[in-house]
Amino acid sequence: MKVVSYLILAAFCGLLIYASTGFPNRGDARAVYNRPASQAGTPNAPTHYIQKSKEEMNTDNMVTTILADYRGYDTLGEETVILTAGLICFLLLRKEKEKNRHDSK
Amino acid sequence: MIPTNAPALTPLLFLFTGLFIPLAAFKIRKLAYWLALAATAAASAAAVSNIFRVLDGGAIHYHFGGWLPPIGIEYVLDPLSAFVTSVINVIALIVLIHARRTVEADLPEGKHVPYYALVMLMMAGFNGIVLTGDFFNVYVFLEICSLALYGLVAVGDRKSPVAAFRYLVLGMIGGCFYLLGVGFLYMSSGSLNMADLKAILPVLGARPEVIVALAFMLLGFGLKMALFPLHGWLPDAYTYAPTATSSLMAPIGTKIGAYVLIRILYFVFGLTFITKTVPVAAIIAWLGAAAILYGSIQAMAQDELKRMLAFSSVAQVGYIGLGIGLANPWGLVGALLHILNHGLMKACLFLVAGNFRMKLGHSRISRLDQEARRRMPWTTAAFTLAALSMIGLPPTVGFFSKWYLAWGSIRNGSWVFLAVILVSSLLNAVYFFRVVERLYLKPADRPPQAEKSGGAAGGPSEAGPSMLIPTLVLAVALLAAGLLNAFIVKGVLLKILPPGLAGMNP
Amino acid sequence: MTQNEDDPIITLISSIVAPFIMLFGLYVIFHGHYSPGGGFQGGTLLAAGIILLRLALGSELGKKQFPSRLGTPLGSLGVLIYYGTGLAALLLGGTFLNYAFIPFTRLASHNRYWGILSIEFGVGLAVMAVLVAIYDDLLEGEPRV
Amino acid sequence: MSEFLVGHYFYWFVFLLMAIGLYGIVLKRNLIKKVIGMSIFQVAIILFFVASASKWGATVPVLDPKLGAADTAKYINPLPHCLMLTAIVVGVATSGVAFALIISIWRRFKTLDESELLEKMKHDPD
Repeated sequence: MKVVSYLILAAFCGLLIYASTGFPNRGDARAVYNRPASQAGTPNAPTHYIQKSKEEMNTDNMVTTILADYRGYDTLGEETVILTAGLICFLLLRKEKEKNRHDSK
Repeated sequence: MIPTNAPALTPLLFLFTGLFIPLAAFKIRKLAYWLALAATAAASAAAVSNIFRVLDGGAIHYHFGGWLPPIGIEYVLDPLSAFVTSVINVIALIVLIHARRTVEADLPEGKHVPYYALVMLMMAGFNGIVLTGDFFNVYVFLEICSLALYGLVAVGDRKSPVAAFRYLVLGMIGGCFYLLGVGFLYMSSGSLNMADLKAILPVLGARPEVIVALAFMLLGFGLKMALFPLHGWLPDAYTYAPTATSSLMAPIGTKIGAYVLIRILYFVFGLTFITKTVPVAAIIAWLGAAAILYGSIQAMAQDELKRMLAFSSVAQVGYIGLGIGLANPWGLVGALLHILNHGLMKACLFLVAGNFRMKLGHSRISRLDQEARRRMPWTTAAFTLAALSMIGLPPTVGFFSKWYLAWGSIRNGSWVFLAVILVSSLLNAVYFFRVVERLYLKPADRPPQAEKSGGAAGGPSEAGPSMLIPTLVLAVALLAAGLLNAFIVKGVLLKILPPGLAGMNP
Repeated sequence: MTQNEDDPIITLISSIVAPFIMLFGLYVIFHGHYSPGGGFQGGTLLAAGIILLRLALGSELGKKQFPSRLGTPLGSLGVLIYYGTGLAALLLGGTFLNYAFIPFTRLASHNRYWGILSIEFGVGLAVMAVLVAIYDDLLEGEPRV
Repeated sequence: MSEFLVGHYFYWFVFLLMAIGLYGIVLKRNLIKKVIGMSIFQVAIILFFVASASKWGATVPVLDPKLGAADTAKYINPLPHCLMLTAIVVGVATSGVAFALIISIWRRFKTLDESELLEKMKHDPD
């Protein structure tokens, strides 16, 4: 069983390194995902974010504009995730208190 | 206002209710259930009306924040997502009507508020995954619904936290693999939008990072869908979860994985990529066939009804995987019809298990006998009907989905899959008739035990109307969907087929 | 957990530092437009201030500052502020979260500026409340006595 | 070749980190160590995305009036940073839930070792 796990780990690493041969060099400003248009000619999102965020939102920090406006729906989901975690902790662990309250009354 | 915002309606409704319940029910705890029920009813109505809207007017795109797709996030309401949202919302509505009594029995009152809030957030996550047109948004909503599910599973039996922890570990690996796949796609194309990537991927061809991205995305959602070698979390989670949770997650949860698989394979990567360039479709079909056999054989060995149903879910997910992997119109129609069919069947069967647990105090197959049938005739009838559909006897919808799958295998010339489908029908018959036989033919020759369980439940009785009616509605829906299957296939499912497949008419 | 001993250094330093941590958290939330920061980071800092006081002074005193039963409702209130901003845009004729339709000012870009500020506030509130709630719940769940 | 190595070695180290995290999840018997493995795995993915955002000689994605907004090569790519803020929150939430589950497991079975846990579950009635 242990051997199988190590083999799976090795296969995982091999797969990742195989994939990395297709990556552009790190830090290359001319890499595919940094060009103003994609291979099919559609606009590239980060280019828009860098060039337009001041003009469209009057805000300097580009990460804030993406987080709160361009991809604001993701952030709503993210807040929901953390609220979900809070609710789960409430659901699982607030137990004794309920009982104690009933006992004391 | 509703027509323009139609795509976003269902997830936003669930999200609002999920956020509002902890506030509103802070003082009045009873409100939680009714708010949840009202939201689910409204969402089902919206989802069903969306089907007609889409069939009349074509796909609707909704841009959050007013930003066009590659810049912002979009929701896409096309026939496929409209079909899947209506299936999951209607089933959730029926299950929630049933859930009131079982939740009261399973949980102390102080926990009802977070429980229903989590159910709402889970439904918001499911609807969000189905409707979104953005790969990263899928990840966010996937995490919402899986986190909510871990919590909902963990409040069940004594062993449920262990099952939930195993589910959490595997689910988190699945989520991370999916995120890694999204990252690789982003590295190769600079885009996160599905429609955008659909345009870019043919230009890229079979680059190493694209192939590995596809592999990781399939691994991630294969884990969520519990496709055969990745099903490890499913049996324990279904068995130990509270009745309401298992009857919500069994019909809905795995279908979402199947939906995303269909979306990624057929609508983003396209038919030629998955059959010619990298033959992943064939791999999925073989895994599906293995799942069918493995799940059916394991189900025969189980004594606990819920556990048997869990292994039967593994097998049924195998049918969906097989249909997806056949990569022809009949297979895909069979898979889609099986999503509807399995949703109804599994919901019905888990509700029956819930009724047994509620009234008899157990759901062990070895302890069921005629006595149970005499007490609960309607529940037993619903079980029998669902079992017939599971086996695939003609008037029920189970027959038709298997028919399409079998026809798809014949068209592909894969006789092995045809044999698997036929053999699995026999296996299904074996493990369901084991239960049905006990219910109808086994005389109650053990008075002390019957008395004991009867004493615990307070006298012989059928389950209350709030539990019985949903069960019967689902059972009748199985028959109705079977009789109306020509309308469903012609009217909805054929319009779902992706461009590459639509040419071949079933 | 061992007997809670009052160490004057810990009590003093943490009661001096905690308000500044929380002030810095507010700064990070409201200065997110111009420098690295935003609702999530600021909310974490606020929660850190509250949890520091709970650790140093004990839960009894700490809960006087922020009662633990408020955690989940405040968290959902924070997310509802976010959601409500989006919903207001929807009701005023835009799509969900399109802040340009909320008439804070006359310019669309300034509307978006204020919309971002309002949701950052919601995010900060939600993150602070939920992190403190998780801490309280984990502590409550710990088998003691 | 050397350019390829310099441009890719960082990714390989990130992959190594992922493998370490996966090793912790799959092979460690203690539940807490599994959670640690999960955190390592998530951090590795975050590092991977952030690494893909870098550009040589570029500055943080906050608009600098002296640089202007026209030349995108002057700022690093803001999109992965934004995505990873979300992923960090998801990681925090997952660990929180995992610890809550671990606490309720400990309450019921008084052990956190996986094999012991399975043993106890086998002998547990119902």
